[in-house]
Amino acid sequence: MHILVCDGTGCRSSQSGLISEMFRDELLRKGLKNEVQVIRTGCFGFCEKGPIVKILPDNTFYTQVRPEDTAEIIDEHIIKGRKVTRLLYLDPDTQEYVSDSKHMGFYKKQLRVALRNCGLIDPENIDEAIARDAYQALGKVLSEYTPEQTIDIIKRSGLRGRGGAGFPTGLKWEITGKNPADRKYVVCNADEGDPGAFMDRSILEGDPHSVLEAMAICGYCIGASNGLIYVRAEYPLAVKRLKVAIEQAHQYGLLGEHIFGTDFSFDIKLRYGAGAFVCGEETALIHSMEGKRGEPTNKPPFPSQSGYLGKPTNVNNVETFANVPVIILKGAEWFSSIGTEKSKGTKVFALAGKINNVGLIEVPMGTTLREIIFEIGGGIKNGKKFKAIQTGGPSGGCLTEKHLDTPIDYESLTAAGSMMGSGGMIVLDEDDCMVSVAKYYLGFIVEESCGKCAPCRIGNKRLYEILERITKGKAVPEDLDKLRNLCNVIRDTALCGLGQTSPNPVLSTLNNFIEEYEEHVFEKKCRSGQCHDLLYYVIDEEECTGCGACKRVCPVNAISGEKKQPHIIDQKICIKCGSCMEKCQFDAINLKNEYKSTTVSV
Amino acid sequence: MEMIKLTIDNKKIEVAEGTTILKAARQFGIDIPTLCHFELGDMGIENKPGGCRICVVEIEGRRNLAPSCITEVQEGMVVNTHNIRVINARRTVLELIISDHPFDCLVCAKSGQCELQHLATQLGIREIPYKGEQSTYRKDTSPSIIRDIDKCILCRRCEMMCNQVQTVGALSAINRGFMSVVAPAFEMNLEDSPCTYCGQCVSVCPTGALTEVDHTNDIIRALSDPSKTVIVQTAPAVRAALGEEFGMEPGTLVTGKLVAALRRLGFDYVFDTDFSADLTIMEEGTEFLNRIKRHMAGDTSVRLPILTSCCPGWVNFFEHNFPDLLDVPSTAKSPQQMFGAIAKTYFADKIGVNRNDLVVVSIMPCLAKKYECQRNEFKVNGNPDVDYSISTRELAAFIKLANIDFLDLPDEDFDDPLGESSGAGVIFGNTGGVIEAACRTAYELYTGKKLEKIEFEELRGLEGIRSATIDFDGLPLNIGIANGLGNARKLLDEVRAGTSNYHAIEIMACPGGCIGGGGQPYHHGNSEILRRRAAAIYTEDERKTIRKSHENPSIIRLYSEFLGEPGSKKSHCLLHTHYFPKSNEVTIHR
Amino acid sequence: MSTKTNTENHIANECPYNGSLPEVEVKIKLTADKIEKIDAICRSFDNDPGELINVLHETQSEFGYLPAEVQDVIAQNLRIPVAQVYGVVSFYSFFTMTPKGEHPISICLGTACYVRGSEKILEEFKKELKIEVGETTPDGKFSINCLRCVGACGLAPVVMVGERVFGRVSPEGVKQIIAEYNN
Amino acid sequence: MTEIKTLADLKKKQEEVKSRIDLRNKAENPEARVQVKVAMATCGIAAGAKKVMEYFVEELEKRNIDAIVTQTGCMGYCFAEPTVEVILPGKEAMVFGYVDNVRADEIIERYIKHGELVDGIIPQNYDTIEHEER
Repeated sequence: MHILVCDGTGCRSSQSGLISEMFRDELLRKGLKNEVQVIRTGCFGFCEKGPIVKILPDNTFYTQVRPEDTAEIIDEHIIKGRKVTRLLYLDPDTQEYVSDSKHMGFYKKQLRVALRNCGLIDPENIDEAIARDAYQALGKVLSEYTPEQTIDIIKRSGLRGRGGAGFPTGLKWEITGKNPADRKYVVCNADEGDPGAFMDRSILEGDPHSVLEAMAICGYCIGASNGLIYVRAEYPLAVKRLKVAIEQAHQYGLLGEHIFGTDFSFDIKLRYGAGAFVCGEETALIHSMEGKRGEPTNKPPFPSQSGYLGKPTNVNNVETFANVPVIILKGAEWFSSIGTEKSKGTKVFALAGKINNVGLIEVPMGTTLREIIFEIGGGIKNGKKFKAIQTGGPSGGCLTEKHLDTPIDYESLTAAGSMMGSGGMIVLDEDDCMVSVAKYYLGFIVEESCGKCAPCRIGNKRLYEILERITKGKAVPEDLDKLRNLCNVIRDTALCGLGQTSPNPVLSTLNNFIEEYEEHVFEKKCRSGQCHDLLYYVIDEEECTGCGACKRVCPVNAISGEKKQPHIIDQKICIKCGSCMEKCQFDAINLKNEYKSTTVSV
Repeated sequence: MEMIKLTIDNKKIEVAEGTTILKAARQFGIDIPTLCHFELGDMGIENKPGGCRICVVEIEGRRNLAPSCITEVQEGMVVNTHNIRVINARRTVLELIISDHPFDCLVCAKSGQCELQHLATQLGIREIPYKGEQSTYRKDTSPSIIRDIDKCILCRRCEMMCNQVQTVGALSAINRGFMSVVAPAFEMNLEDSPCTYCGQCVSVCPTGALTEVDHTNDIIRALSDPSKTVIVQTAPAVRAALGEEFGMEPGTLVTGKLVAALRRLGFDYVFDTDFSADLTIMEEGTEFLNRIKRHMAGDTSVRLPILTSCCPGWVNFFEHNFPDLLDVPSTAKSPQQMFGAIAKTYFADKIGVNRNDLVVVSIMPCLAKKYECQRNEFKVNGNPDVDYSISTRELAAFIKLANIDFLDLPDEDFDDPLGESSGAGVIFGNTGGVIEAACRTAYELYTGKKLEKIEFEELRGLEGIRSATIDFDGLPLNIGIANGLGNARKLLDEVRAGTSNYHAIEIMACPGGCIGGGGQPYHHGNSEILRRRAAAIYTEDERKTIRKSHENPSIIRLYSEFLGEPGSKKSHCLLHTHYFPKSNEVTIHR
Repeated sequence: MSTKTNTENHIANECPYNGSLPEVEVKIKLTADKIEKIDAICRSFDNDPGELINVLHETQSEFGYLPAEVQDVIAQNLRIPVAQVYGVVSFYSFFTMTPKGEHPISICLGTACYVRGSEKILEEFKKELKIEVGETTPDGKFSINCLRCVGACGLAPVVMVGERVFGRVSPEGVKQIIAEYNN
Repeated sequence: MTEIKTLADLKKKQEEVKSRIDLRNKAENPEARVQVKVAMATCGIAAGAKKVMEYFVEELEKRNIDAIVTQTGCMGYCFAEPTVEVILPGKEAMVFGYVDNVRADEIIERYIKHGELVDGIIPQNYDTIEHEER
């Protein structure tokens, strides 16, 4: 028998270390040392209910175990074989105790559709992919369905673009299919540029064939025999695995001429990005593939009308494609049974930031942020307080406590002031300054703006400058109005989708954390202490001995005080050189994010 | 064509399918301001990157504002061009653009002609609420063009002109985001780039980012130096455009006033480049006939077609791009340089002035002429044949500076002996004019017959590439004409490939020829202005009594007194030149 | 002052171009084998201007960077203006015109790394090496640049030196990393 | 490799290769070998997965354990990279996190050889879609 004790950060901070020691002691005492092993495991992810203890082989999952419960578990469960019911998980819906974790809501929260083969097969071996049904959907489509029927399946499934905007995939295929041309293209957008997002890369690295197969299916539907994958050059491993996969698919005749003995031929070539976030925008991506500067152009015309080399082009992102083969094999109804009314299926997120279980997750649409953060993600790191979750990367926004029960789908995230984006999720805790976070994203946008349109090129620069003034304590009240007006105008007038959404990080923090902005502007205070310029050297009256060492070393004579009396620093004069703190032998001088007014009434 | 019904600013209108909102609005008298948008529609030149976002309008039911210059109308569309949301957005965008623009309007070469300035006035910008860092770059001065790209607003018109229209490829958008700007490769000097100085970038630049090098001050200095004799020549296209700068209707001929103004500015002699245009025809025409005759006699070493060489932008272009074809163009100098060479020899000797004390000024519709007159091969012991070349625009500013009431000036005549010209010299200003002038002379010299109809209508027009076959009394000659360097490239590629069946090709670097030159008054995208200038040139030709170069008495006298005959040794020394490969391509031996 | 007439002077001076033509400036300072390498890369993409970015990728991996001369040769092969090549090179952050250090240091500034303090790590590197982002130390040993997300968010903040990844880097650890490569 | 010309060909091929995956998933066969899968996506490699994989290959051979070591994509546990999944014949898959050579040695000696669990297990927290027939 095994006793697994969670040794994750969350559980450890609620004494899981002591719990495993007590188990060992108790087992020793009961003479069961050789029969029962105590194992410390990694985080179970269910930190909400920690500390977690799991008994194998019967898979009993105990929650919120306290050190004093260890004896009871051994006596009752290990020796007598009776489960300690009060420590089992109580299903909030059914009000029944659940002992096997597999039947618990939490573990059902993830469902891997797009990631179905990631971590399961050797991505460089096509046989393993075939063993997991790769290319069956393509075979089925080519031998049983017309393009129209296939498009109909995709349409009925409710699949929408996973790159962020959520355009219905089937409809896109249909439109591109209907535009007549001698040549058409299928493009896979694998230019995942969001800082802190790596969903697409994981699919390409873990299951490249799912994408290749889906592109061929798309090609069959729209009447294209050429596919292009635009992949970031910063993803060397994904590039390598794609090359291997394309090569192997060719050897099996699953790509190339007359696939499955039909008239359908399809080939896929790779094109590399070169470090430009804007190339995630489809018109910019197309220009980049043509060897040009990756600048977007106005839509219409849409790529479905005039895309790569002026030909109708269907652009979908990696995750969207990865869903397609499963939909064909399992049916539109199966897919549309997952998710919410308007957003079907699952979505992959890269969960990162101040969270215990950083990683790649895939959940059905409609899962709430709370479930993701506290159940799957295992809660906030180091037991800190949750402050916000940033979704959608630089185009998205920061959502707060009040949005935690929002079911995730395209519409509700947009309504809440953020967006689905490609799937980055960054969790922020109480130590994060929301103005600085907005500034971080604006810094990214300023660096990545292509420069073609004035609102994005200059407007975001000005936004950044205002945010910088705010974090440096140099802002004036009008700056807040300017921020808001600029955000609205940029959103209204920028040329491409990226420009139009670029003010979102500012707008969403302005809406949800206006008090932090106001503190910075009016009180020159950063509550999380992140803004260096808003930290102050303050003398602790209790600790100060009045030795005068600080006064002597201060280069601007900002320190005053009588001998043997607590000294005081005039913040209006202080240049924050730090010499006084270095000099003080009594640790009486500290950096603080606020200070008491130095005005003394005489 | 299908008609689309829509509503703009509560007006119900109907326009053809495919019309942009901007055009539809303008058709019905609604003015939507624009900035980056630029169109010479019928000449196939258009620039609508949709980048400045000034022309945004609200389309009901759409989330964002839409750029009216590229958004096509749709059935039932309801458009608001000036509601509060639009006005606020438009003003904010303009404030942003201005926040990254130097505030030196008082000393800017473009002041008063600046589209950004006009727009700021129009939208009532009174302060810049969004002050911040400005993007700054190195200022670059070439012989013809100054690039002060701190003033660049990234409308990309110059890039479009330089690449799509002229295929010169000297300029490209570079960098990214806030630091993006239009510049030559590696931000090198324009002088080191394949720039031809055609000046088309300058002629479309909405701000002072691209301007000509101004030589007015040098000329004022020369005029005020009593030891100098200062003479001036004016190119044909100047007289058809200068009036625009004084509020006259485009296409007004101001030859007489132009002469009078130059005289009042203090020039000692006012001459005409048309005179040396006639001279060019004599030399180039002779060379052409020679090549034809040798060709017909079976001489395979002779290169055909012959290419005209009077356009310095074009000369720079083929030196850069077709260094392998340097023996194809005529060796005749341009009229400006022929004038300079004759002025500083024949004329200087005539009036007994040392060439070093003779200052030759040219008034040109062109910026490449500034570079041309500085070329080493056009200097004798360091003294240039033409000292200064100023543009039509600079002359207008000069006249205003001198407080000359241009409109009130009497018509005056050019001085002798370098002021007399034929109608053939005048039409040099239009695309097709040089070759028409050449045909008038070559025909008569070749056939010995008198032309029945002087006008070769088949050689006229504004299309980029034209061709015609002229019957030289039983000898059909294939003539090609290109205006705009992109069109020239097409014909030159054929020559290079050996598939060209032309005997002679006229090439002008600027769209429309010299009337559309880089130094002409700004047309701000109105191609009607070009058409009127062209018509004015042909009118001037018609008014002339002498319309063939070889009949110009001053030309006849020049040959009899001085040069001998066309193509003589003296003519060659003074009036012909060589070309130099300026390949921007790799010249390493492989 | 000569007593000759202007005309005689002009003719005596002859036309300077009647002599030998001036040498055309050789702009390219690359050795023949390097040019051959670039030619081969361009050829492998059929000298297709649409393949410019792929050509630049291959060339950069060959030379480590894309100096002006190299871009000139590429422009010639693909028959496009070099300004256009430069326009593309200067647009994409992956392309560089300065050689990287022997040990190129890349600090991830992806969001996950950012919220876990990668800015401080960057500052520390800049302070220690006394260079700015995009620069190389005078001895050519180190260069600093930033990148966005290597996908090792679980190890944030992340620093890459060459191909090697250092995870969970602290400001104090910076000196150690540099020291490791400084011997 | 033979070309796959029809859907039937593909299904035949799948039957041939299926066992490899089945072994990995169910491992019903007591004769089946030990499977070690190392997550080799960028995050894993960044954390040293390559070395760990090499270590497993070499050590398992040295210690005469009949095992298959394969690479696989990201399992999603980026916080615990390098991660290794070990499937003993007839047992459920076990994922170990933070695997270095020391831990790998422990996994081989204690878990693979003797079936004893060792510290560092990561509970698998997702479901993968499976086809009805399986």
